[in-house]
Amino acid sequence: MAQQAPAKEPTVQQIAEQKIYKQFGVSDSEFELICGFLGRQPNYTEIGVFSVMWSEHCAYKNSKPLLRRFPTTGPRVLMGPGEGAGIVDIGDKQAVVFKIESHNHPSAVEPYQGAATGVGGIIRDIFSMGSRPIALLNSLRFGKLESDRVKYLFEHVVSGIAGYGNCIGIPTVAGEVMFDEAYEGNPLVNAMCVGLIDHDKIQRGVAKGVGNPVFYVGPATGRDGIHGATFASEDLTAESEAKRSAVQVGDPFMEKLVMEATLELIDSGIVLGIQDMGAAGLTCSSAEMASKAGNGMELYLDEVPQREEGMTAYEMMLSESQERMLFVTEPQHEAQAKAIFERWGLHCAKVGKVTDDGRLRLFHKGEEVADMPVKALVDDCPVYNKPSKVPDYYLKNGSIDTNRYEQMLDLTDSLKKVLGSPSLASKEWVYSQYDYQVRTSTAVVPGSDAAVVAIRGTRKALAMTTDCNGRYVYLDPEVGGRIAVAEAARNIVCSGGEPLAITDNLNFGSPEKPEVFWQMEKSVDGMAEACRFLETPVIGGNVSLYNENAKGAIYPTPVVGMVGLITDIDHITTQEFKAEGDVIYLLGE
Amino acid sequence: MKATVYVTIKENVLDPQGNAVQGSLQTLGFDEVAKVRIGKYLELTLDTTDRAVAEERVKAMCEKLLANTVIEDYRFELEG
Amino acid sequence: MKATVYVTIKENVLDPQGNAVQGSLQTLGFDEVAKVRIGKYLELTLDTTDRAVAEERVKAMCEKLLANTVIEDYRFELEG
Amino acid sequence: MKFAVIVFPGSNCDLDMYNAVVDVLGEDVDYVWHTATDLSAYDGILVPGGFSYGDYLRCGAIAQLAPVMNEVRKAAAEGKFVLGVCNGFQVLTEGGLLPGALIRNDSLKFRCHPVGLRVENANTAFTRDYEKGEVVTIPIAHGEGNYYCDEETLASLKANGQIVFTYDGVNPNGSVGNIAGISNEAGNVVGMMPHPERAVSELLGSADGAKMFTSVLNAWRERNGAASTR
Ligand SMILES: Nc1ncnc2c1ncn2[C@@H]1O[C@H](COP(=O)(O)OP(=O)(O)O)[C@@H](O)[C@H]1O
Repeated sequence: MAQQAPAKEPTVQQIAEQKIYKQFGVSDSEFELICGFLGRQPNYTEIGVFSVMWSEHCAYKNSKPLLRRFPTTGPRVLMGPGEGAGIVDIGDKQAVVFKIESHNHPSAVEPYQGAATGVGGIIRDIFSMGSRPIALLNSLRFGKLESDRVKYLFEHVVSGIAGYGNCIGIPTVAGEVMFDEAYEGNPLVNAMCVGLIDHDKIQRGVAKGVGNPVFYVGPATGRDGIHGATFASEDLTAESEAKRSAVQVGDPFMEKLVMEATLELIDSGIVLGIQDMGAAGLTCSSAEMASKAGNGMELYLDEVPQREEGMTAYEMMLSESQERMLFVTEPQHEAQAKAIFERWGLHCAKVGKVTDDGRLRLFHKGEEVADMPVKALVDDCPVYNKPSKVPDYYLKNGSIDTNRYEQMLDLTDSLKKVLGSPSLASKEWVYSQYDYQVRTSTAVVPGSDAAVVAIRGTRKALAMTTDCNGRYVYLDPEVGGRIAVAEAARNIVCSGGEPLAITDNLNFGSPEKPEVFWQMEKSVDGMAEACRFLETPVIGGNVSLYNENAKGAIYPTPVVGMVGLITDIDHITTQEFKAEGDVIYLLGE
Repeated sequence: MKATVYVTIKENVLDPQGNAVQGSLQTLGFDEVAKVRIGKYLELTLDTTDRAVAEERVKAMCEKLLANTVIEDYRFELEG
Repeated sequence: MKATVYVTIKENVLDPQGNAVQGSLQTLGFDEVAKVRIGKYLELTLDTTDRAVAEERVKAMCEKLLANTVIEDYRFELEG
Repeated sequence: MKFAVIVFPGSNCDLDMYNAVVDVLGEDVDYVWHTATDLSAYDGILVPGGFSYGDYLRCGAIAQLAPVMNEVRKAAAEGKFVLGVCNGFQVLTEGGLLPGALIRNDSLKFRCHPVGLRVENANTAFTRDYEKGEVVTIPIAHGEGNYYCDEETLASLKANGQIVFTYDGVNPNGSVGNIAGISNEAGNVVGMMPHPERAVSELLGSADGAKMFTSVLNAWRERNGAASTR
């Protein structure tokens, strides 16, 4: 065991004594647990790996108890939450794969790249299942469209989404944009991808077969986006600090190549397991793949393609360089796999091996630099039941007599005001920057209720939408949660589709605040109830917490992404009035 | 007065464009090209004669608009 | 050896990006900016030591790929 | 008639172009890789849209250096029918098969929406099934579709009838003379920014692009003495 850390990294003793782990977001009790699992104190690489595996993003330690409240099964569900994306049967041995994911914090720092890499990440989740991505959606929230900063964020987020989706050639067909003070300084950028797959092509992220080689494909690893939690030790120079925070830059061209090659590889039938490198890249993908197979994994970090010189094990494991994948195949298929990638101009490197010892072991420069139990990394992160408290504003609002307000008489003026508000005005400025027609299957383009994408070779089509009104959820999380699901379902139904299932993105403030946790709880309850009622299970999703600005938390914003099945393209309906003299009905109360 | 501004991508930030161009040059047989980084080059014509003022103003332009300092570095020259 | 290549848009070709930047600078209060032209700035790291050869090779790279002479001019400097 | 759809790394309308040939004409069509060195089997060559090589440096700049482009040049010189759409148009101008260049849209934004196109020349192999002056609806989807050429070139384009399509109504990108598509002098090579392959059925919002495909089939049949379908 190499206890000798490279010059600038804190030693095992320093990490423990100076409680350096706290800067990684690891609590004292969690550190104790980690020491217990290891049977010793962790070194710098190990604490880095644990901290990301035990982060909210990977372990859902604050939200797991809530996510369990969602219905996740149904007669059509082929794969629920847990893999890269959920899968729903649509008949004829075909299935639809979809998931939503947030990139809120990166977009607040660098809106173009933040949004672009958000799109890139969710696309990888879809094609790593073996599925062909056919559509993109998004859900955006910004502060009031008045300050220069908000305008800058809005403009650059939209062009980042456009830049990535247009280049890779997946149509961006729907979405929503709202502006409200509550999101000032903390924009929400949620991206959703929908894919199509044949049942027999479905892949999982598993490291199957002891002794099998593990391959890395995609561009070289750099020091991009290492560790959101900034590390401020005296041992680090300002220069190395600057390196650490290097922003991830997306390369949609590269992703297009990786996508085509990956789908071809999967088609060839030689893949045993495959996963994309998302947040905490190599760490998360290797540990999760090993865990799902009940195996272990060894990684030889010298073999990892590197973009920068002198990268440490810690940096390689935590890098969030984009457009990378990890896969396992049998040794005799190595040449075939390499040939596929070479045809696409991509390098594929053998970086590890599946083992039977249930451990993740890392080797670098001739030494073992980390040795951790996979199960501890993936399954043993403590789960917290945070305290919850009804917020004062909610109690106060409850006593307001809404009948007290005068009736609105000047309807014309009110209507003008409503129509003129940026949140309700036409979003053409946004969607005309998206290529919503590439792949020539978009039957209903942006501008109607839900987008509709036809499935070539069949009469079927898929309707899709993203919806959430954060203000409703703020005023009453439970009702607001129900409304979010119901609105999505209405959009699907109005387009001629039968709602199939949802993916959700829970965007909230800090769960440490009991009032925020209460909002989470209640809105999940509301969504779960609506999902049960509408028979649209939750097949996947994402949680983004700590969305706060100087004034406090954002509105609770559990975005719903829903997909519906249109059994015959003749059933497609669109929003606009069709002909003079047609009768208009109002449904509902 | 004329200001020439150079905006380059920070050393550790990925430059996909530079990589693609390098790859293409190599395919064309320009094997000696070990690395390509692509930046922007801006020529500004300024209605000023005061160099010190211009210096300060151009710096402000770079910070505010011309460079994205999260991922880019800049430098500039004044002339005339 | 290092080559620095400057690719600029020809004088008579419209530069929409330059115009937009000028407009934005004016909106930001930089009224002294009379004109903006935007070009590219490429840094090539070359595994060569022979200056004369490099000169010729970089010229070829520019003609073949780095500049489109229908709309752009180029020049370059060698260093090291 | 046999078609080739050229595929560069980063092409993404190759599928759309392929499907359009199948759906509109039902003729033979193959994807042909950028490294191919023989196009002799093909009568029509379609250079599709997308972001070849990420559109890095300049749109089409890297793609035009691909080995297959020598074959496309050869085929064009032999009088075979060549159509470049969007990125394909950019590749053809960068590669010198068509005059001029495509620069950033004047709005500096990517624009995706249907446009009205006026058929200026209904005599090319790709437009013979349209009427001259006819206005059709075909979508655009591009960030750099602003056609530029110098005055001299523009004058010769006009004189030779090489302007094939112009934008009817608002010009979406600032192109010289509202140009949306041009041909070479011989009329067998056409490049255009709008996407006819995205307008081949009512399900997609317009079928006005289908005639581009029937035109070239008819031109080929006429040249080869087969009966025209028109
Ligand atoms: N960020 C976005 N990306 C793509 N399409 C969008 C986006 N925002 C809005 N749209 C599209 O604009 C249309 C109107 O959106 P919106 O005003 O939210 O109406 P609604 O929620 O009633 O459908 C919809 O078709 C929607 O898909």
